[in-house]
Amino acid sequence: MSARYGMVIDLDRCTGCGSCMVACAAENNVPPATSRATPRTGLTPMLVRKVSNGADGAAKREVFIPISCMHCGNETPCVSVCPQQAVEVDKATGIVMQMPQRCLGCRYCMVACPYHARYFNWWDPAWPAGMEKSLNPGVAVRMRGVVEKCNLCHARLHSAMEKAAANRKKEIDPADYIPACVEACPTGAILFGNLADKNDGVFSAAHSPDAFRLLARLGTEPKVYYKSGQAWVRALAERDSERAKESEHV
Amino acid sequence: MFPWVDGFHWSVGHIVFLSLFFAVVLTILSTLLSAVWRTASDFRTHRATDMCWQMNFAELPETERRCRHQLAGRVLSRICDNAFDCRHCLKYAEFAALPVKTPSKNVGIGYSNQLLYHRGHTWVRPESDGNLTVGLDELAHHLIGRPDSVELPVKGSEIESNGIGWRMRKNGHEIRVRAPIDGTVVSTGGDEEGWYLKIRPRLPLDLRHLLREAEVPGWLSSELDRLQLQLSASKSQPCLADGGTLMPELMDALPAADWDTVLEATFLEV
Amino acid sequence: MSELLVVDRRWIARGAERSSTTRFLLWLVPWVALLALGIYAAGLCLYYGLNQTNMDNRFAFGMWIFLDLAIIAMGAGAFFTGFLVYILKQADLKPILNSAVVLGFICYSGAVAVLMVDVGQPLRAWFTFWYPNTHSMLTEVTFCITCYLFVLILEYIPVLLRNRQLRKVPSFLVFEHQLHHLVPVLAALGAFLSFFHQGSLGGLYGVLRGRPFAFRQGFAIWPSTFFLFILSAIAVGPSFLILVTAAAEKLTGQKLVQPGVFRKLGLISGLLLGVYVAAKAIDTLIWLNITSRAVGFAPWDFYSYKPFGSALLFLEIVPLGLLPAFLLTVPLTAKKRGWLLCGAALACGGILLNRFVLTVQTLALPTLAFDEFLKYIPSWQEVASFAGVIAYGVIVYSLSYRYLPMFGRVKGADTNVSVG
Amino acid sequence: MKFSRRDLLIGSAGATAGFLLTPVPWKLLGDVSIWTQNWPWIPQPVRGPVETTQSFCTLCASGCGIRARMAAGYPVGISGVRNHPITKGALCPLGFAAHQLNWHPQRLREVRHRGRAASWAEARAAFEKARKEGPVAVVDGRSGRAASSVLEAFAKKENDSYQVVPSVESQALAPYADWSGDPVSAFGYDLENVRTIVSFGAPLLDGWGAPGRFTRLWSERAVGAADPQLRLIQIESSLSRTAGCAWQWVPVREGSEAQLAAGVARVLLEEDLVAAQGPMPQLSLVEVAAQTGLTTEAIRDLARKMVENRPVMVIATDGNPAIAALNVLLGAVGAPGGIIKRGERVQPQAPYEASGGSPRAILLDATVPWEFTPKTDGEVFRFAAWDGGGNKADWLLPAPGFLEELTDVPTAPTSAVDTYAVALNLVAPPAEIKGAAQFLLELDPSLRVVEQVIHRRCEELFHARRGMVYAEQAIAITEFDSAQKFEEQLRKGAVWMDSPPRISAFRCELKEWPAENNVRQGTNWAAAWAPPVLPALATKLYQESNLRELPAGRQA
Repeated sequence: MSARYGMVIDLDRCTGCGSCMVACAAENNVPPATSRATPRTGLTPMLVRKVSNGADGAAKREVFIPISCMHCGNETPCVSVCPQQAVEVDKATGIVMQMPQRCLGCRYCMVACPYHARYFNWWDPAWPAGMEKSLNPGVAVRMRGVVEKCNLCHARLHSAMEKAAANRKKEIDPADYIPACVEACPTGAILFGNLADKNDGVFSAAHSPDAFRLLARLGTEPKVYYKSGQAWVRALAERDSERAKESEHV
Repeated sequence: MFPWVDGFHWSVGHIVFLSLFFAVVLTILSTLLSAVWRTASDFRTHRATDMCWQMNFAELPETERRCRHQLAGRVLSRICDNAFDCRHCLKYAEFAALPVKTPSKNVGIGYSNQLLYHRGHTWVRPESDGNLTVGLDELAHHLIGRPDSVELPVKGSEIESNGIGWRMRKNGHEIRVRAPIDGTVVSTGGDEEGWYLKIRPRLPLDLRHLLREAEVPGWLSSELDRLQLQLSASKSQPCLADGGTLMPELMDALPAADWDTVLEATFLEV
Repeated sequence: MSELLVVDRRWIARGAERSSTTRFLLWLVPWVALLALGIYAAGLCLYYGLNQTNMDNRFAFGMWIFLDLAIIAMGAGAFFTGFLVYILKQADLKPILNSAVVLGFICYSGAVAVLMVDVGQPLRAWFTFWYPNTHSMLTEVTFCITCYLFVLILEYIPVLLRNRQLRKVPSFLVFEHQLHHLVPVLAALGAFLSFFHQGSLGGLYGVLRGRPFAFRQGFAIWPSTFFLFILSAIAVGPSFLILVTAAAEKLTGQKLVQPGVFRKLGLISGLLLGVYVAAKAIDTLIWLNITSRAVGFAPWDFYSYKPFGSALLFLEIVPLGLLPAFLLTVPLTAKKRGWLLCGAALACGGILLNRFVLTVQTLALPTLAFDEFLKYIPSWQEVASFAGVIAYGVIVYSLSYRYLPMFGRVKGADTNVSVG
Repeated sequence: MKFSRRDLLIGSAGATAGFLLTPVPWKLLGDVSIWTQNWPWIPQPVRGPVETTQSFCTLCASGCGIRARMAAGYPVGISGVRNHPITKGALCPLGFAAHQLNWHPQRLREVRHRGRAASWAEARAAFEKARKEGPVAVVDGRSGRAASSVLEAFAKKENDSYQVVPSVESQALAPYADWSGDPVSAFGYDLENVRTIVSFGAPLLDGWGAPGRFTRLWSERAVGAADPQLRLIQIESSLSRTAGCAWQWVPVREGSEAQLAAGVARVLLEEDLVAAQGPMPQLSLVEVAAQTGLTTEAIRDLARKMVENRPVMVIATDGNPAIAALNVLLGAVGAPGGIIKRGERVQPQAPYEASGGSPRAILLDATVPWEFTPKTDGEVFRFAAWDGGGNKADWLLPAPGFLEELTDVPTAPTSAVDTYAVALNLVAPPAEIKGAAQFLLELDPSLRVVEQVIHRRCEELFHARRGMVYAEQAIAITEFDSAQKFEEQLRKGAVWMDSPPRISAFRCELKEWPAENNVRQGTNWAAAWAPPVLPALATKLYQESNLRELPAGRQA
């Protein structure tokens, strides 16, 4: 099996409800915030960011951009920087894996990530008394002082592979492996699949003219694509694309 | 880290990196171990005492390293570069032939022309049986007076010149007296006896390095000058009683003086 | 108390002029208090976790990393002076070697101590050795700094064993002697290790493909910052040595080294600084016009946020780069102690600014088109922990100065006993 | 033999070297690493087999289908059910973490009387005493449930009041009930057949109705085309989530929605864009323009766009008659793609007013929104699973939490068709927990228990032989052999859905244009969230990100 799992997120379909964020946290046993946590110290492996076009009044537009780990496929910035191989790219799936039990908590990978998709456990994970009974048995809780991020619900992939193995199949059934955020999206804005498979829905979606990737020019080949019919949203892909266009007009 | 540890890769970069690391670690370790090893072997081959003396000598202030020939007035100014061991001095014969210029004067402390003096304020007296008697000189005796305790080497033990001859304690200060000659201890005396050690010298006997005759008053007077300076620098009490005679039992008389420094300078410690 | 006075005097080299015990203790009191505060703050960070700091997911590296980088650059004087003395045989710098070693030891041990607080799981620090990722600049840094710290300890031991009381133990003295013989090996090793870790500290940010402000092209596996950091560290190391020694001279009221040593260090520092500034300017031009342009970032993406404007770049290159290089090399100014010290201070300031820009500005600047410019102000725990390290440095330096032969032959300057 | 310093040094160096050669330090090193990975104070999930059960979320009236992953008797994960005919696998963000709610620190686990711990016996005695003094009122937050029938039966038996707090969505349907004489509960929005929706501030994409219903429709029909199949025109003063996603956003001045409705009605009538002839609003177009902050041309344009792509329906955020009147004008009442009347296979209970004066005690069911405060002189008995704090209720009675109670799930307020489902008590509640129906059954054992009511209803549905059952596949009800089998299927998480209703035209008479009252601003996602607390993981949305604000009066 040699897959390249990735997502195509249709931003026109995202209403910013936040279901993906909560479903992700519940699936992956991400602890709720302590009282002092802020948006900058929170744990949101899937984070929906609200972006405005900067206009006022009737011309104002907003878009919600769900951001998780982009699972960069080339020169993955976080992999090469980790001093102790706590991050690696799974060759079979293309998933960038974070191993919290190996992590030293140096946060170099967070500095390296241009998408800010990595999160540090600033606090001991804590739930109200008894709530640990509601934790997902498939995922271990991370301790304070380590970095975590989206690993494309690896526990789900694992159980899908176990199921396939039990049925003596080499390949997993795609229906058995759907990350929590994809499953949770009420508008079906997140398309998930194998980007290496030309017959997979994500392949054609990723190659549609409206598709783009964030900071693709960095050359890290992120495997999360975005899609929008609105030009101003597509322009959010790169920092200077709007300016570049302005200068073209001049 | 090692091939059997998770995360080891047989890639060029990994191997080169780890090889360099292990090379560095080995270099550090072998540097440390070789220093330890050399130290141990220095002790084994009895070089250690001499090395210590050489190093301490190098740290002595220039005024304390003056050549015996300067003290005797044979030369104007010369700093010893043989750690006071004239047996190794190539110029000894040349300078010793020069005439003494310093007039013999009363230095204010007794000394004997029959005794040979070591710069660590011990004297050596050759005995008729071929042994050598070692004692403290008058200046040291004046300083210390009666020691609180004396720790002498056991009979039969070897002592080396410039090594530790014996130890004394006085008013809480430990005094390590440098041995003036190499040899075997045949009997031990003490303060009451007026001598401390009787030594069977290592042969061939060579006492060339010890001060004698005209060198002694020059040396003693410079030592007295140093003493006066050191003692008067710290405390304003007089230490030389009327007209340059040293007071007896100085350590008891001037308990507040910086005796550590005085004793170190007197007994050639650093 | 009188007992203490006696003990204190007993440990000071004979003939060395040192301040009275009381004065020395009074001098130590504020630093010990600061050190205690630092240990308390660091203890908070270790016990409660890094939530005690004001770092966050976006500002994952904060003041600690900036100052670590800075003091390690300042500590470069240790390896560089050793290199000059033992490998390039510049014997006239020997009198300052011990103090360079002590300074290097302080800088490196302090930096390692801060790093241990800075990581989330200090107990796993050895994982880096056990599962090393040899592609990571941080691995290189960790390996080299740890090894170099051991080298510094070995270089520090002979200085330590030459203390008035310790040298009375014959085995210590002989060991010191033997170790001292091997110091050239250590100096060569130190130069090798320092070369790589000063460089990889630069590489730390230079390899960050995801941070166009820091990312640089380079040679082989090393980005240009790798080489710039080596150059800047050896340029600033001697300057820092000058500053610290001058400060020690001022505080003790003693002449510790010959003016020639300062001149020579200043000249080396100034020349290297000149080369560094030239290289830095070329690197900046290549980076702004080619490297960052290629990935869609224009200069105004980096320099249009207050207070990190282009003035900072100018400040780093001209007043804190070219100017000290001139002050330290041109005989007219280098001869005058005041100008020399001024040049050294400016040089240190320039490198501080460089490390600040690379660590803090990199993280403050947005990468995604919809990122905002970030602010970060360290918490008191961060500041106190670091102040503790400074206090630790001052205390170790003061104790070393008082009890160890830091500046060549202390006895040589001793003129207490006049020639009779 | 004397120990010299040298011996000590050599000895300690040797000991260190020797120690390093033993396995002890390396074993310790390994143990430390394992220890740091499993610190005892870090909670870890209980490992064990996981079973998946299907049920329904009962935290709001939408009754979304959920798949609960259960381990050791507790839900450990919630996801949507794709086969649910209405919600189609969608849940609101809070639903995904609803299984944490039972462990919320504010969970009520004991009877509380004015802030002090009390017992059920005391509560019962107090309620009975009040009931002897005069009539009591039973307030239901969601009528139509089996438990509601218990509440209603209890109230009717001794001439007590039975009141219903309508949901936000049903309040918007109240004018049609006034005008037609049919009960509010009978109305629904035929979203599935509409082609233009004009929303006057209703947060259609942000918690309005069942999360899966409109968002799915919008996603399938409205997104990605310049001229979509379904046009959403959002009239709202600020750029809300819905406005941002709308085909067209009309930014009006805050509170002037009703005036805009009048303006639009004037244009529709003046330009003969609709079949209706009147009544004509009083406001002139210029006045409307002045009040709404729009140009007259923009209002004309809006009116024209509304009828461009029919059928069109107007959805208000509250029961403002001026906005509801637009639907009458547009012919969107009792027509496909408009406000329609459902079949009402399961009759919701109608409010019933006691005649004996003001109630001596008020019993609030746990479904009553936390914000609802009755005006009364008597004691208030509030059933609640969570204590939101700051409540005026005299008695707080611990009610079953999430998935702790057997209940049926009747048709959601906005639904166009009738549905029926049964949510099982999958989780064992804490010892002291009791539902309102159970409480009343203890007072009056002659009432029919909830389980019997559900059983009776299943039989009725089975015998009506209408609609489909949506389990793994959709099965026509006619394919079931018996009512028992049908009920079993429902208890496994299937949902019954009525056949699409024949659109029965009902008449709404408008004699004159209603007064333009101020419109309440669009409620947000959490307004429909009846519990007073939020799941712990909601912090992701309002504290650990800038995505949302913490809703007023709620705590996580």
